[in-house]
Amino acid sequence: MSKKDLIICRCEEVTEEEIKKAIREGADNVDAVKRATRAGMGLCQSHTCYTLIVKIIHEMTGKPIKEILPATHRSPIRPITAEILAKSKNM
Amino acid sequence: MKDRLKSTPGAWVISREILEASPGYPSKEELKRKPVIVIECPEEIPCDPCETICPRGAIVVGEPITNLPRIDQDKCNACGLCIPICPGLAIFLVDNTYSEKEATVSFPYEYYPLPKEGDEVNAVNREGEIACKAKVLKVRDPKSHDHTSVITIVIPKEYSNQVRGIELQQKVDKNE
Amino acid sequence: MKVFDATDVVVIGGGAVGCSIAYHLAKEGIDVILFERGNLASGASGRCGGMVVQLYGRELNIDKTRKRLNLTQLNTHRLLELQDKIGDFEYKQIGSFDIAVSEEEWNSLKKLVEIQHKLGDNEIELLDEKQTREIMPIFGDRTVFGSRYRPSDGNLNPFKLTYLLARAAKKHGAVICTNNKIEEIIEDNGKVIGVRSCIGKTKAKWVVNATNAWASQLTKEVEIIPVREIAMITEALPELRSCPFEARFEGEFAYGTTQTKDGNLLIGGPGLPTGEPGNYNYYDEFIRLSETKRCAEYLCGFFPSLRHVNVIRSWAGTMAFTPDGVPFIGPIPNKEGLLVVAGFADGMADAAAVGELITEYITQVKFISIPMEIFDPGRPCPKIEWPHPYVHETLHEFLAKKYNNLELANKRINQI
Amino acid sequence: MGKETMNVELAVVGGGPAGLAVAAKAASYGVQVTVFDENERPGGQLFKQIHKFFGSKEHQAGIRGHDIGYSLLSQCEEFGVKTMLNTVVWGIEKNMLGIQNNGRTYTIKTKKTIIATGASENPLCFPGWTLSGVMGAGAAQTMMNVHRVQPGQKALMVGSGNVGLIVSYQLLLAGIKVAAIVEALPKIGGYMVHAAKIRRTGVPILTSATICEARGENEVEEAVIASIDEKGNVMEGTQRVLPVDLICIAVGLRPLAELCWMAGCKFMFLPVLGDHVPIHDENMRSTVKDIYVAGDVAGIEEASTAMEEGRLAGIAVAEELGYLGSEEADEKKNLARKRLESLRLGPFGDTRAEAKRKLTESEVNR
Amino acid sequence: MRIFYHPILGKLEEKRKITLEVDGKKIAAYEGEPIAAALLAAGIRVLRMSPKREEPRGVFCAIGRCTDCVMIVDGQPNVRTCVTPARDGMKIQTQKGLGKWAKKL
Repeated sequence: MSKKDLIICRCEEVTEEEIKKAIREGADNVDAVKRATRAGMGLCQSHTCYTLIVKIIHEMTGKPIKEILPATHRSPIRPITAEILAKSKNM
Repeated sequence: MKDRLKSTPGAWVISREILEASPGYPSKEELKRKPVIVIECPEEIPCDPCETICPRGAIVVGEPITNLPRIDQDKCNACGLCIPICPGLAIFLVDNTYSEKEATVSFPYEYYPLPKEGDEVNAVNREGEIACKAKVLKVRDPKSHDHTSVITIVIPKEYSNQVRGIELQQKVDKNE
Repeated sequence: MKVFDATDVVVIGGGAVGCSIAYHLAKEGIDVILFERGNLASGASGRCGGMVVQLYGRELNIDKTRKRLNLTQLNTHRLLELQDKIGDFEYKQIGSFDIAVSEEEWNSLKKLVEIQHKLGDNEIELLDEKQTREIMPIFGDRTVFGSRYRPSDGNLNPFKLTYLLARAAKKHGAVICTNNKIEEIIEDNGKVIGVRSCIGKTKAKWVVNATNAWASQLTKEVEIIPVREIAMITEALPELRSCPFEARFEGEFAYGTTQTKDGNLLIGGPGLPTGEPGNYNYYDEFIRLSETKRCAEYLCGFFPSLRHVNVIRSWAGTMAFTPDGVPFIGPIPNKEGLLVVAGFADGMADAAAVGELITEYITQVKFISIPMEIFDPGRPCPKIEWPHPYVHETLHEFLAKKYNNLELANKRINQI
Repeated sequence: MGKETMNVELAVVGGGPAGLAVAAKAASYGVQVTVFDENERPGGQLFKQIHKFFGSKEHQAGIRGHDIGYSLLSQCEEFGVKTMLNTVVWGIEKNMLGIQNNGRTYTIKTKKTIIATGASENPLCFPGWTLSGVMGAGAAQTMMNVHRVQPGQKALMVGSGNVGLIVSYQLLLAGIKVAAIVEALPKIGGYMVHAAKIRRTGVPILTSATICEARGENEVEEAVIASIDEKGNVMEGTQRVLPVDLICIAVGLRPLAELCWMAGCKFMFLPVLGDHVPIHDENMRSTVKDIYVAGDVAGIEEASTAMEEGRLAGIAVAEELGYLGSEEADEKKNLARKRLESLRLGPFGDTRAEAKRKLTESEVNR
Repeated sequence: MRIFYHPILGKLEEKRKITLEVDGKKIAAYEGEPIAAALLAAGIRVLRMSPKREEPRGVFCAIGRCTDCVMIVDGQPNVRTCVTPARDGMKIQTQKGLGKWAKKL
């Protein structure tokens, strides 16, 4: 397997190359990379790939790691079926 | 490919000199004279069960808890209670007075299966290399040890400073 | 001279509309810098269904149907062309529904379609229950009386549209500057001369305020009404026969089922502002637990067979409306050089066309494609249909009116 | 359970070492506590930790992690802590938690919430890392120590921090061969005593080395490793192929802080504690009213520190809720802090102690 | 392979044995253990094929966070097998891509 095909986002199968391309085009934070590539939009919601993306952004842009924040976390933080979510009252 | 993978030299272990200079390591004379507890604990880890368990107050960590354990060989009667309690499995008992040519080494062992008393086994050094043949003298595995057995093996005296265990009793693939 | 010192046109706002303007301008050889305070598509373009619905609403816009449609129909054509030029943004003309879920709604829908036909909107179709279910079988046994259907509507991937437009704009020489908030549009004697941001001043002959829900913050002359919007995304599903729709659910307004190429489905609706009386927040992007749940109820309610699918995230964003429901597109009176492009409840239905129109305006100082009076930001804007909702109580009334259910709106208000 | 809204005085999210310690402590003073945990049984990572703990008697040193887990559980039971298992906390909004349990969702209204969600493992990517058989060291640990299943037959461990070393040892205990441990740095990251016990079995530890690739048709069949230079680049000619069917990644942990982010807690970036860490004061209170943090979510440390932090938070919450006088609470809190301090002594703890100070002394706490 | 005897944890506790059907084949499992653990014990390590590149995937995090171990369980795709307890008679299928829903969507 060539390095070019290296997967970063396991859920959406986004490669390192695609992420680097997005960064070259100006995406300099996790959220921007996500919007540009779908990395982090899958089932796990960027849980696994987020640190890898941070590292790539840092290496390519020189932006300090501490300034590269994770994408926004929103409910539900685990996949839950619509039926179960809907099956509740008084919320 | 067939050559055995070797550890990067110096990667993991602090040299024997440092080990021997640490306060838990007995002097050469003490090693010769009587059964001694050997503590191979050269890093300042916050940990002191060896001190707590010693009924004679021979092992002292004190304050702060990161002090390296010191052992007072005069107080120590080599009862070996500290061997199974050490979370780092870093305490041994070496007896160079066992016989004229032989010494015993007692060490903690948690693998399955346990050797049986009387078994002929391979004794290994700190690097896992086979140092010499050994005979299993004792296997102690009381409940109080909480699954950390203390095994005593008999080895030729000249190896007593390097032997710290035995080859695993499970089948080992010799090809690698 | 440094890049950001001066340019012909400054576009403020990196959504689909702003990027489209930048692209169209740059393509004509005009110097353009686009400023976006966050990331591209981080406003409504990134928090929307990607629905390309040419005419929304039942009470609204009826009298303006044809004029409003001029723009969105142009957009529909342009999107197809654009997709060939800038790359695949997953635009599909798969039709859209306005669903009647009660007898009463069905009757009024019938009347509405009749009026629309009279007004010259010949494409709109009235479909009965059977026809509706045929096109969208996932309604299952859900009560559906019929629908209003527009075959040329559809959906697209709004992220891709925005990013591809930005990429194409850059290829033509535009400068895209993200994470840089414009603090002020600088004027001199009734003439706009540039903008100020934290990286300094940028001189420009033209400034285009394309910040949609945030437009009033920079340009006080226009009145933009932000409305919180909530939505939920499902796990990726195999391709379903579905198209964008709007419908009432227990009196509330819901929309969705835009299945992306990747298979995720989106469903949502408007949400209420958050915060305390006197200090309501219409831009709050935190989605409340009850709102996530509400979206799940929409999904289960409309598509019982989809109730077992996983919800993987939800969000809140901000849509924008103008007081009369028709977007502002054009120059601000007595502010030479300032254009406003804002008030899109559904920017995807306008983005491509608006980019072209603004470019025509800037290059030729007149609109040539379609009549634009209806979009004039300087038009008198009676606040009849859309009461000013900056005060929470009036938004409450507005929602009540929109949902035609005061009791329900009251209930929702009490939940805050 | 009939009602959809439940009132809980103290909600503890996460039933691991920190969460259970909070629960037992707070409940012992009379606080009504409910612990929510996603798993079928509580204890979190404690039940994976079958080695004897370091520390002192007060820290339950010399006792195996899973036994500490059992004793914490019985304390919780003794003090009437309610435990909701198989329960996902899927969202948080001020004093409300959205939970899912047994096919329904509920809203939990709380007076105080403790987020003790622990940590998750850092990924490491290399060609082939998505192959079946490449997994987190913690994942392998869960499979063998909790579920009693061998995750493979022959393993390569990537990373020589304590997790890498301990899991390597545990792989051996589970009858799995360990081909090697590779470490990118020139020295091992974990305790020497852990390395020593593995070395006694002959498992090679290769430093300044990395994994280049995992190969295999459907599952891992071999791993390519190589030496790296100071810049981290692979030195040509040093590649070696190891026949393994399991590659464990142990390159550190980071706080599993989604709920803290969602709740709006302020964070500080502290690499030594794993990543962005929710800022908390010396009572473990986050920057959001009524939300506390404890354990790895508040900075990656050991299970023993997690439990001490939990006890500290438990005392603080009991005091806040009026179950404990301030004088008594202060005394108990100081004792807990002392125990924490002692766990953070020495060359391995110094940097963590320093980072923790930065957190608690952060301006946003004032 | 199961670890029937563990030097620290002792003998494997006897739990209720159940049967799972995996891609049509029956395998033995213990009630309540995660599906992924049961499969691993039966030597099944490839749990799904990814949607885009159709590559094999297995257990990665084992704590329900990475969602890599999802399979079709009783007709429902995307079920996290590492945190879903095994129950007698469950029908489990290797998930190809987004998976096939048993129920008509």
